[in-house]
Amino acid sequence: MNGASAPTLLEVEQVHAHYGKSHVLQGVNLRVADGELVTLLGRNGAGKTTTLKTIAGVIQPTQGQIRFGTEIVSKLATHQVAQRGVCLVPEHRGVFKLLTVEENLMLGQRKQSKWQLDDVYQIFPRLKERRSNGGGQLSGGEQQMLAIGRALMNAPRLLMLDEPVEGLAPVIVEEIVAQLKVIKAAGVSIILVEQNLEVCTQLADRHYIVEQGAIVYEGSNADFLADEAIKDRYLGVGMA
Amino acid sequence: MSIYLLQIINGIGIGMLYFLLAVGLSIVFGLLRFVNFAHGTFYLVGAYFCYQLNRWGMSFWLTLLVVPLAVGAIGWLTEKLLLRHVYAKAHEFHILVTVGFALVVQEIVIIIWGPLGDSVATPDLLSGVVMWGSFVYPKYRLFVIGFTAVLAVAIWWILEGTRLGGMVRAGSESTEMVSLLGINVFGIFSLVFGLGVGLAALAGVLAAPIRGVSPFMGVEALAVAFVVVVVGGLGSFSGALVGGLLIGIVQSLMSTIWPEGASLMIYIAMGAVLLLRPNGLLGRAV
Amino acid sequence: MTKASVPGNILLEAVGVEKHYDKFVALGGVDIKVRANTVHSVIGPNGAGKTTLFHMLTGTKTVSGGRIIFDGHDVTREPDYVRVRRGMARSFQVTSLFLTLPVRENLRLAAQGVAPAVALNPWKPPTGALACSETVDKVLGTLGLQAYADTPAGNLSHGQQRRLEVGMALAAKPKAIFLDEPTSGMGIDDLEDMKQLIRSLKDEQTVVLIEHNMNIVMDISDTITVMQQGRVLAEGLPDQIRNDDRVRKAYLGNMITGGKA
Amino acid sequence: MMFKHIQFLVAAVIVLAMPLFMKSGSLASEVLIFGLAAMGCNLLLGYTGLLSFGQGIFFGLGSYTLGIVLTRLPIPIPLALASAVIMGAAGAAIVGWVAIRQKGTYFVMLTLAFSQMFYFLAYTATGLTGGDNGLMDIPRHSLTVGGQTIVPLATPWQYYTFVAVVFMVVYFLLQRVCDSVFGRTLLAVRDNEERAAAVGYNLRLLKLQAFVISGAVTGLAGALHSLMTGIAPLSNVEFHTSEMILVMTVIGGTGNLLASLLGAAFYVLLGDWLSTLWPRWLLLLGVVLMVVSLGMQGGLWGLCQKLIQLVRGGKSVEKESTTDAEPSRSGVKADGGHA
Amino acid sequence: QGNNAIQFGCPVPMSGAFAANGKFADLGMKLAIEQYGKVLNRPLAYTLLDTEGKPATAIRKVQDASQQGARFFAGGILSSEALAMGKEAEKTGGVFITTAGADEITGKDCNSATFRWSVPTFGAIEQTVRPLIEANPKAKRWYTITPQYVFGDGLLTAAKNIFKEKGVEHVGNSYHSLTEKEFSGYLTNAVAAKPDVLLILNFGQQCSDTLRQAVSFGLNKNCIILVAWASGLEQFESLGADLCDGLYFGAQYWHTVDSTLNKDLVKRCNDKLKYNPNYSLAGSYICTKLMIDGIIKAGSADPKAVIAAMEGMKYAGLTGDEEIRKADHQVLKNYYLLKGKGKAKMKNKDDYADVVSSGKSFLSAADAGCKMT
Ligand SMILES: Nc1ncnc2c1ncn2[C@@H]1O[C@H](COP(=O)(O)OP(=O)(O)OP(=O)(O)O)[C@@H](O)[C@H]1O
Ligand SMILES: Nc1ncnc2c1ncn2[C@@H]1O[C@H](COP(=O)(O)OP(=O)(O)OP(=O)(O)O)[C@@H](O)[C@H]1O
Ligand SMILES: CC(C)C[C@H](N)C(=O)O
Ligand SMILES: [Mg+2]
Ligand SMILES: [Mg+2]
Repeated sequence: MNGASAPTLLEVEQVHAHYGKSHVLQGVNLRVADGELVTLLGRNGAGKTTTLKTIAGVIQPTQGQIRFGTEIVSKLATHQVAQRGVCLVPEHRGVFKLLTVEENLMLGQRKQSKWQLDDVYQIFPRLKERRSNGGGQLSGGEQQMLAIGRALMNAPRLLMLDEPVEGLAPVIVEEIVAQLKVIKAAGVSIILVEQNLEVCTQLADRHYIVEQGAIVYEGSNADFLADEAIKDRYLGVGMA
Repeated sequence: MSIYLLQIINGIGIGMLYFLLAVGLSIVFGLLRFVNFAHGTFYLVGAYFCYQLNRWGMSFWLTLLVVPLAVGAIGWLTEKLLLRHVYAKAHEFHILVTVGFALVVQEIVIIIWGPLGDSVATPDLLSGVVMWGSFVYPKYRLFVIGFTAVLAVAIWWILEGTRLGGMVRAGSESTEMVSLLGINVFGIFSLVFGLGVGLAALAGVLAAPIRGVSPFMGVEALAVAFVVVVVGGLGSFSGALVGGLLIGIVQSLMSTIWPEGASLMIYIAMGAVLLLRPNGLLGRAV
Repeated sequence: MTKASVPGNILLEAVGVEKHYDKFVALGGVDIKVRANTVHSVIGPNGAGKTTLFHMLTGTKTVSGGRIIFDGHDVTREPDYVRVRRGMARSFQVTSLFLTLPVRENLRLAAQGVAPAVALNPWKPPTGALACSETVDKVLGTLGLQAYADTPAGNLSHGQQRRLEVGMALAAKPKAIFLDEPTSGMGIDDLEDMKQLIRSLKDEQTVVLIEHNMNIVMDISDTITVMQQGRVLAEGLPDQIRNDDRVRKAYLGNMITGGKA
Repeated sequence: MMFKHIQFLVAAVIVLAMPLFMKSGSLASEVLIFGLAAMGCNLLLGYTGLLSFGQGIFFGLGSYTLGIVLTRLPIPIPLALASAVIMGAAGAAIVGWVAIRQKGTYFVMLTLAFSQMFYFLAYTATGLTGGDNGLMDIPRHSLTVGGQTIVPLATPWQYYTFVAVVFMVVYFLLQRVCDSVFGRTLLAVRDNEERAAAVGYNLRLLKLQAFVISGAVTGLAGALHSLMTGIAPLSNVEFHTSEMILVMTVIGGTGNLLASLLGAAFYVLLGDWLSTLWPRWLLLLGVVLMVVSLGMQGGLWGLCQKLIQLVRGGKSVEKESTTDAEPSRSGVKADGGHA
Repeated sequence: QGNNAIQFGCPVPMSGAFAANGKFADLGMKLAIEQYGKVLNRPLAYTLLDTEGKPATAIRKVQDASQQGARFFAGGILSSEALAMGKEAEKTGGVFITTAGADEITGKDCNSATFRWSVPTFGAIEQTVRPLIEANPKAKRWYTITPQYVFGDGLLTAAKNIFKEKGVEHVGNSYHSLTEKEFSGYLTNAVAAKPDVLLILNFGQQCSDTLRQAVSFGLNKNCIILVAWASGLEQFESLGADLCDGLYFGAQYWHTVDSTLNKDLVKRCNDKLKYNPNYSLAGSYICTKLMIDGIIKAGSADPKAVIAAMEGMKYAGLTGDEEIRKADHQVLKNYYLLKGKGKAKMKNKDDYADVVSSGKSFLSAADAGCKMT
């Protein structure tokens, strides 16, 4: 399916963002259609995370606007944005150390979500085993699973994953990729920030490349795969 | 009946009041990770509200309900308008702002009601004492024990039985992540803060007929509350209960065994507990 | 890689190491021998106990059982800061830096850690020898963070922080360096550099590596230990591991995601 | 480092200026004395991240030691001060040794418990401390060499001069400590204990040494105060003293010594002035405290920095980021506070 | 008031637990200063110094004030601060007069610059415990509650001596710290000791707390309660008439005392402030007045001369004839034993108690241990 045809879910227009004085986002433009999966690629420090945070309302854009569905969300508080179905899994995973695995999950729980506790435990049996562990006592990978599972229970319309398979064992990566496909099939739009190109190219409809806080490339999965030059220039995968 | 037994019973009486005083602090303290040096202030305000309403002829029983609600509301506002803005800062700023707030309120109380304390009449129903043999004990203090016991159960349910508890614990780690889950953290903080100080106010109301009111009761209460919370364990409800009772009983027994050292003993006990059980008797690691 | 065939002497040996968290057994008796000047990788499914094993080996947490011998000393009961003096250094899987301090200062502190006594000197400022400039600059170079030398670590991007994390271990110029998923969160372009870097390390140091990135692990490891459920599942040369069915089932899968995974 | 020298000059200027603007030498002395105490507190709070409610203990120990020594032995003042310094340090060693087993809020509470404990100890040990009356009749003989008065201490301003000299010396020494390897390592401990231990530091030792130094300075301050008032009162070990010292430190701004002098001056002078305006002056003080904690990142010092920035385009600020507690601290730290 | 004004200082706790006493003390001095306005045709001026109840602060403020020319200080509610300031006054060559309790002030720590208007603990006990024992020969068992500091110990020792002399049994004593608020423990002890009389030796807020809790323990029903040193009218106000019904209180001053000066003060006070003077106010008033009279008598504002003039001064005081004893600067005056009455029997809003008895009893300066230098 090609997102281009479907109605637009998210529209980011000329968004700028600062950390104190440092001007990190310098006019980002991107759009995500219903049920579409786009990736955000780029070197370390390019501004991927910042972009996601700005969309989620964690960082207030200093310029430009963000439209989600029909409304402007760029002025809303984080939790209001989230309630509208924008769901961010941060790169540091944001697992609550003081809460048990199950408490962590239940915190994200929403009735209207397609994924409830049992569904998540099905996806990640490991979590079920550690259900009464403190979040702080999970292995790195377990934390990642927990974060994703929690996001699913939060009834996402737009799921934003910041390096979701970072630090996961290959088998788990495959598992997650498979799950993302299912999630996507369920009609959830996804923005994926990921260093792992195979994963990206397997899932994505379109790719954006961020460089110094601006979008420098946009292309369909097919074009991207074809275009070695791009990968070289911005991602330096040439030698890999 | 042996004097020690009497003192233990009396200690329980004191302890339950300490518990009520401290549990609010413990919630706010342990869950919001917020060092609230103004907690005693709400106890103070509670007592004075009760005093004023009684003078206006409101029955003590009614104040028992009205005052906590009123003060809770004030706390709710305070959190919204004042404290919220220092959460992001380091602990020392929490202390600074709450110490300042406590001073302001205390002085306002003095301006309104004067620096002198006053008495609050015990409700007739509870005035007088009960006697079993040599054991004499004020009816009112017995009532306090019973009342707080019932209350304890209610509070426990709110904290453990509802989703609220979990949310706030999470919020105390990372407000950002909680709001990313679509929960309005700050709304919850205000709520819990209101609840916490409401309980302090209730303690104030209950204490008024025993100790009367005085502008400086807040400061004294704070010291006790801290000890209780720390002995029991930050953020631990049952800790506040155990801590309260322990301190109450120690204090009461000491006043027979070694009066000169009664106060000293409390803090020695506290130090000892912290050394043996670093997180307090029932505290989870923070 | 030819080094792999030349068996160096044993630098680190763990015997029957156990770790219990209350009832939960995170490590159920792990034996591992690490030879000097080799890259020894530890892989395994999430939650297998790799990081916990690191905690045990570097003394971040205390063992529930077993013995650890490093460089001829029994270090089982020694706290982490003592083991650092014996020549251990580690990077954390979950980034752990001095966030308000500049990158340079982070590295200087790491370098200074091997002689912690000087840290108690309340008189000499950290200038001259104490600035450890050459070490710091060298590491800054290898990490490509010169541009950020004076930026507080907290203001780095995740990937930049990951690199600094590794740098913290390098700065100590240790005998044995423990890297817990050094490449997690690193850009593809950095992966190759990191790979070269780690490989180059083993000329002077011994590297113990936790990594999920198979193309790194398989390329540069001399020995690979596969863990599962807090025990050693298999140990051997990369090729042996790659073709070990149990390992495939437990961990590698069919590697459709190839590259980074 | 240039910036440090400027700070030192500023301090010197303040010390020299006070006699010109102030009527009371005692008040001026008190400013410097609490300046010292605040610096001691700052070493713990701003550099090591230890929020200590026990400073009053060391302050009190200082006063009592000086009091006991001077009322019982015919020894010169410098010796008495030295003994106070030692006792302050010793007390800090004990308190520290126990307290640093704890982290975060529990550490705070433990120090608080200690300060209460010492209060009641002092209160109960009447023979040594004079109980509630405190130790009285502490003499303040001028410093003489062979009958020759070299440093007169009779009048308040003479005493101020003495205090001023002591202050500048201690300030210099402390600054040196903060810029030393030790001081820099403390900053690391403040930031991330796990990592500090992992790169090889013995946190206990570092924290303990910080405590001892802080205790010594605070003890000295306490001694100087008793020398000024001629008594070592119980109120010096009160919890309130600890609180006051802490508040001064925070108002001034953590992570910088000059800030502590500012904080102390601000608090002492403000308090003194307000108390003449209105019996309910504590209300005003409370308001100020709230404003400071709401308005000023990093207290008065933070304010000054902003001004400096305005004046010379933030040049200095880069340097400061090493010593300044604030930048992006709350923003990035995962534990504690609210990200 | 130009710089030729005669400067007075009123160092009292305006904040902290004794703020109430400070507040009234301030008004007391104000009254006196305004009453005279000018002496030796120099205007009188005074500054209020908030000691926060802390000796060190007290001293520093006294030092500040003296550096600005103040020489005459009346204040110091608490023993500790009073003692400290007395010594400071001597050092800085000023005059200090107080109403605080500790015996040392005119005892072993007496000095040439310090005067004390209030009756020391010895007299306070003599004028309360003794008459009560005589009035109730059957009351043989006494229990005491004592604050742990010189003031309390002074009272306790004096009381014990009378117990011994009168052969009454001291069935127990509870010491408590100055920060204590919870007295139920001590009262439980008291109850268990089955006393005929409960003698309360603490002061101010603590005393009120003790009383409230004692009454709630029903002690007022089955035994006599005596407060040796009450803080007077303000204490009755903060306790309420009904609670005080039938309890005994010792007092330095009572507004109904029948003396010309007191009548005059009560009138001034009511004109100016619309209420009756209480202990703190009256105390501060008379202390200030004594110094002013001293200045007039000496015809000079030189402290040395004023002290000389005050020494041995005999005058018609608030409690009738009073005298400043030269030997130890202690004012010899009456002490009062009051008995509280219920709301029903009160004739006016301040008629909380009747004066049962009154009189002067003092140790000789020598016995008090004062060696003036
Ligand atoms: N403090 C703790 N208390 C209880 N269980 C813990 C604690 N720390 C870790 N665990 C458990 O021990 C097991 C091993 O954790 P460890 O972090 O070593 O896994 P890992 O091999 O590093 O996994 P990953 O590759 O995902 O990092 C996990 O199941 C984890 O839940
Ligand atoms: N809290 C912060 N304060 C100041 N600058 C920051 C902060 N966080 C990130 N930056 C800067 O903003 C730029 C973009 O950071 P961002 O985290 O968005 O990069 P990224 O694309 O996510 O990189 P990575 O792939 O390493 O996660 C980086 O140069 C970083 O130094
Ligand atoms: C005013 C005095 C009678 C009592 C007071 N507490 C004192 O210390 O002296
Ligand atoms: Mg990122
Ligand atoms: Mg791991």
